[in-house]
Amino acid sequence: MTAPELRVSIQSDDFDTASEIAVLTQGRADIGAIVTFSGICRNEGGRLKALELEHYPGMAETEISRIAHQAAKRWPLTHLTIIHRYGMIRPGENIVLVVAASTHREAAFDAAAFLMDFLKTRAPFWKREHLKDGSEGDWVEAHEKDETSASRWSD
Amino acid sequence: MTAPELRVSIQSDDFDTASEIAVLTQGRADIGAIVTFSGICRNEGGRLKALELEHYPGMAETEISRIAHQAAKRWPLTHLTIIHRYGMIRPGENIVLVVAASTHREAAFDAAAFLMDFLKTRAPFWKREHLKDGSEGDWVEAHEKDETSASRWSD
Amino acid sequence: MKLVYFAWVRERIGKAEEEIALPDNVGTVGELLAWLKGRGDGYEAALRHADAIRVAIDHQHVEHRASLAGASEIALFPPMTGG
Amino acid sequence: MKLVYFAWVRERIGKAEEEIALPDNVGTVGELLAWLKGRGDGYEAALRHADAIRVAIDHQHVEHRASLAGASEIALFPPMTGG
Repeated sequence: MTAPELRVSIQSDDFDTASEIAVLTQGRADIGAIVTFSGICRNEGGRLKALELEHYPGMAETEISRIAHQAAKRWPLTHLTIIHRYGMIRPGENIVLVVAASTHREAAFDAAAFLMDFLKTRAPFWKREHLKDGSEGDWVEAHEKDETSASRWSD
Repeated sequence: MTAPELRVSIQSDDFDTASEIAVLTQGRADIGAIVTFSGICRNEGGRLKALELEHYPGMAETEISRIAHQAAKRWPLTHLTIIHRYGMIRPGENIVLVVAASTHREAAFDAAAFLMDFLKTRAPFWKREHLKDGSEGDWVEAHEKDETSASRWSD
Repeated sequence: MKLVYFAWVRERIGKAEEEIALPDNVGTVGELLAWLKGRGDGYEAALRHADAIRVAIDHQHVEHRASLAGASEIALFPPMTGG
Repeated sequence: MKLVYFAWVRERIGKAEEEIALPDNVGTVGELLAWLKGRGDGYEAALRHADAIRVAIDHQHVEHRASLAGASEIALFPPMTGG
């Protein structure tokens, strides 16, 4: 199986999901299935002004690339894109994007879900809330169930 | 749980995945996760000129809406879009799009995968190949494994 | 009663739809398939492996044991290959 | 050896990074956490529940039983909440 094209970007700027998909399909006719996951900042019932994402520069790239390579080894993918933002992110804005392309839909679905489970539990990012009333909110707590989701992929 | 916004379209025209996603996120800040599935016509190693999709008008809409409502009952979704094309579709063009939006990623992933499994096995569409050499190819055969995929959702 | 055919079922039978009057002893989908099969070579070719044929009554998938009572449009087609 | 801190570990310790010289009897990640905890109130607050602290050596996640031998950058942080 040929190695998929891989694109990993850790950036503060917003990105355009549409053009990330377009880039992938342009001039190719061997891709049968594309699954995308977009993680978007919620307003949490209106009380949130922004999420601040702190990250560990250097390790974030390394760790996400490592996860991407694991997915590429496990499923027959033609392309994999992972973009993760850091810095201040307002409600409605993108936080993370995963695009998995394959000839078959199961591989694209599984790879995208796998990547998200591992981004949640292994990528060195931490979210803190900034509230509408101007106060600095708490650090978001990790969820036990994210660990459980990630553990389902071990075989 | 509130019923999700639902959009089902059976059409011969191509569609724009990007604007389908954009429509959904515009002016909303309660969506945390969007999963999209795009099914794209492959060229099958270069031998395919086009896929012709025959469908059963009337039943296609009814059956896809039924599947969409099942997904909406089963997972907490804020939005669901299903577009399925019919007619002549060339390699690289879209065949089908599913967009599932939710506050949580598991619901969005599962709903999108569920919808695709049931579109494959329950939506009244039939693919026939048209070959590059000008000849009319065969009707595409149904895969046993699509039935198996669909059966994993029965509980 | 209206019968509609799709994909290779339509091609083998040689028409997309027809109106038929059912004999009294045809009460289920399975009986309909068996009866249709005897109507000529095209029907015979289309319905040779009747088990594989999918049927919808008024736009709803049904099993072969389903009753035809009250049906106004019955569709016969191969396993679906959309998505 | 360089130590780097993130999120509330960074805030409680009151700095983002520091250079330290390890005592000879600190050979594993677990021993490092225990030793750091005794260095003052900020460290004590950050490392009170040491089991919950995640550690990376030179950009790789490691367990608390891992050896520090050869490490040049050690990172301490809470469970991750990206994605």
